[in-house]
Amino acid sequence: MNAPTKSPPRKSESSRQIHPGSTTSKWEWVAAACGLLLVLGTLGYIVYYALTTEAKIPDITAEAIRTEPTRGGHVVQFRARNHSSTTAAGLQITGELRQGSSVVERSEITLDYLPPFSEREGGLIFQEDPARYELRIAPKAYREP
Amino acid sequence: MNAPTKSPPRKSESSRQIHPGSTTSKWEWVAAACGLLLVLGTLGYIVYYALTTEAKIPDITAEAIRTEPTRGGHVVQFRARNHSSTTAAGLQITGELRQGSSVVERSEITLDYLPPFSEREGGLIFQEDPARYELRIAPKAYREP
Amino acid sequence: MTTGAGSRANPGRERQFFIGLARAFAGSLIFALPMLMTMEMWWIGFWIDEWRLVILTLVLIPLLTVLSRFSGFKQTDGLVDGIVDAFVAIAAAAVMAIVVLFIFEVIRFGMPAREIIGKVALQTFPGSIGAMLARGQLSGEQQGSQDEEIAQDPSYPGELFLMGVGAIFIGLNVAPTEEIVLLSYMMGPWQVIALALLSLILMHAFVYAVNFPGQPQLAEDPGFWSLFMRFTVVGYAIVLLISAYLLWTFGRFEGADLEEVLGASIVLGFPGAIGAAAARLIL
Amino acid sequence: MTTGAGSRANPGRERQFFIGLARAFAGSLIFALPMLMTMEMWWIGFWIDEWRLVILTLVLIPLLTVLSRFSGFKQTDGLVDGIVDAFVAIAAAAVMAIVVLFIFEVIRFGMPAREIIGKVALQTFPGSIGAMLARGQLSGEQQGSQDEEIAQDPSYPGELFLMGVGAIFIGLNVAPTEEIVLLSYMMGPWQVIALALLSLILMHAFVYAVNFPGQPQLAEDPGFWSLFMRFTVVGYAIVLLISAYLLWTFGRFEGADLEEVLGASIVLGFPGAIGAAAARLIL
Repeated sequence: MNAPTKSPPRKSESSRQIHPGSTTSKWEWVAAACGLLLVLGTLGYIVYYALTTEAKIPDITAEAIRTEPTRGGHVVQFRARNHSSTTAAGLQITGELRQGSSVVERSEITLDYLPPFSEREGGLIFQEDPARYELRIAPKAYREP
Repeated sequence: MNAPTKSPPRKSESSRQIHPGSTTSKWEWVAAACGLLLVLGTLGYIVYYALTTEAKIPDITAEAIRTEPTRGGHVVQFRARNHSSTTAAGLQITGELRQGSSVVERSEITLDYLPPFSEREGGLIFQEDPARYELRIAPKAYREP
Repeated sequence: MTTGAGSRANPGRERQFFIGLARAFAGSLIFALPMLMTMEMWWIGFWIDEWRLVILTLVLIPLLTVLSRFSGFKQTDGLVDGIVDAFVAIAAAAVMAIVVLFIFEVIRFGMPAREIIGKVALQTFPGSIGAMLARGQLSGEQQGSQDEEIAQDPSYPGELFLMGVGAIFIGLNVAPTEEIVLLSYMMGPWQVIALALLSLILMHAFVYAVNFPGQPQLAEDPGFWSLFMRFTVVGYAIVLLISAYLLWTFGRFEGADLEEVLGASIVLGFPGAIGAAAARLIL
Repeated sequence: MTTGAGSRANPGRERQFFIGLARAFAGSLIFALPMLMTMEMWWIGFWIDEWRLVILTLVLIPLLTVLSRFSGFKQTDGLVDGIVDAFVAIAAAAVMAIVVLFIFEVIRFGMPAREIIGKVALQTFPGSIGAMLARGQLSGEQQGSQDEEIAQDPSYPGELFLMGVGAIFIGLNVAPTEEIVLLSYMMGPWQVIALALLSLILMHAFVYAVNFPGQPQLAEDPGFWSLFMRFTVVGYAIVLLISAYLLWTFGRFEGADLEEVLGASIVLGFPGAIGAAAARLIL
């Protein structure tokens, strides 16, 4: 790319200057096209998202995915999922082992953030065997980020 | 301080050097005036604020703004407001569903900061329908930042 | 004792090397210090996915080797020289990270090896880039700047590479912090788009500034669109890809949907774009 | 359009000023970006004690005025020029902080004025230092570095002032973060002493490096003790005082005893010492 068309005065002015026209190789334009596609795609999706989803009240569910006995107690792994386009920060998830209307054991955890349409996992640990009781896992509270 | 000892070669070397004294342009004075106004405004307001408001015990209220049923339970959105000039950090907000003197369901959330005269929003999630009970939302505790 | 710079005497060369090594330590300390004092970096050190740490370390070696061409201790000619330079930088950065983290009691005797290695390996990445840059920057003071610029004037891929290094460097500083995800949650989609546009405008302003250093008259410029497409847009695309890679490495995308991935990448891309654009000015 | 440099035509001067203003914006953005993305800086903005914020703002003006002598847009001769430069830098930094914080939704319509003003005023401090430095640094590329060095070669109080600016600058970056107090609690007293000694050693290494830039031969050096006492020890004392002042400003000393004050100052003094020493290299 040692442009022969480069005019002498400019050469001395700035060694950094990029030579116009003939010196731009094909590959530079290919790179430019890829970059343009990526940037436009990103912006386009965000615009599409902004137009199609409306911020509402967070709609959060939590469900147990498996239970395993360990030395420290019975670990119940759960997955919390946000079905809305609003972020819940400081999300409290509570698990209860119930027998009829009385609560045998309770456990609680805070998830820092549950972003829109995302899921996060965690675990609740009970000393009692969850298999012998009714297990309820539910989101309890959140704040705006 | 237009140093007479300045050697001639240096003068020609750098086109950047601006002649002292008269050279501060009109626009520079305009920009500087903006800066001065900003500084004076800031200082003035902050001093006025410091003199007229006295730091007292935080005076915080919390109120429900709307309730909506979701898959994970009934979400009660609330707004906490600080009516004092003291920041509350780690502010605990509790919501209770009551029937007479007995608490049917409780939910709690911590707000990181509630700055002076500001408001923050959050949500409490109940499995029971809040419409069927008496809903009480109240600040419970805070610490100094 | 007054052996000239051109002399090939052994003591002179060794002294040069030790001065270079001291500069490497200083550079890795200056550049890695903000990260050494970031709690998230300590924590990520032990919970980072092992394979992602391996990939990060493997990425580091070619990165440093190429970087040594632009700002290494000497005008690196061969590939071997570049690789040697890269490993010297890694060694300096690792020693520095171990010493500082040990004094900070972030690593201690009796900790599991996995935890110590994870913490040190993570800090070695920015530290070794800093070591490599410092050896070039600090040693460059002697030579006339005009002379040096001609010697190092990078080609188009070279320019893009330098922009990438700038983005990686600044990105590493902020990618592990909670603020990136917090900001992407706080900001609505329109703010995210505004931030992307601001990043593009600022990048272009820097690109423009580099191409016309200090010249008010703009005769014979290569054209707005040519500069904008070839440098600003491509550079910003690289910045976004690097941001997404860093966030993925630090496990910020677990269970995330596309909007979250793009939003966090744009937020991290803001400092990344400034870093990329500034890298062309500084390097 | 090809008015010579020596010409006193108005358009040239104004164009020069606008280029300088653009540089000031760029500099304030680059230097303040880490702080714009630090949550503690947002929070401190609303709970900082009003009088400490007033003191911080009052300290900024003389600081910038003196700094403009070393690295302002032009070789500032008069006091008035310096003050004008200082307020231009403040205006640029404030505008930049408002734009970025607004896009980040850290400031919003409807927030109490106290909260907005506190957040912006806090960010203006590092931003305006960055604006002032950038106008010097970025514009300095044209001139031969040798020439510039002669023009700006600072006196002994000037050197100490530059070290102080470096310490303030780096200190502002890390002082508001939780890591400083966390580290001072994590570290035992012996580690704190080791950190203070390491800071002194590193500072001295930098001081030494500045006095002999790239020169292997050490003939006619001013003597170890002279350098050590006049620059390293005095410099470190300044760093510790600045660290304590910043921590006090950010309310880190409420209800603290002397050991905690000293420990946190030494921890913050570590990056501060690196910043002070590096400032002499860079500025």
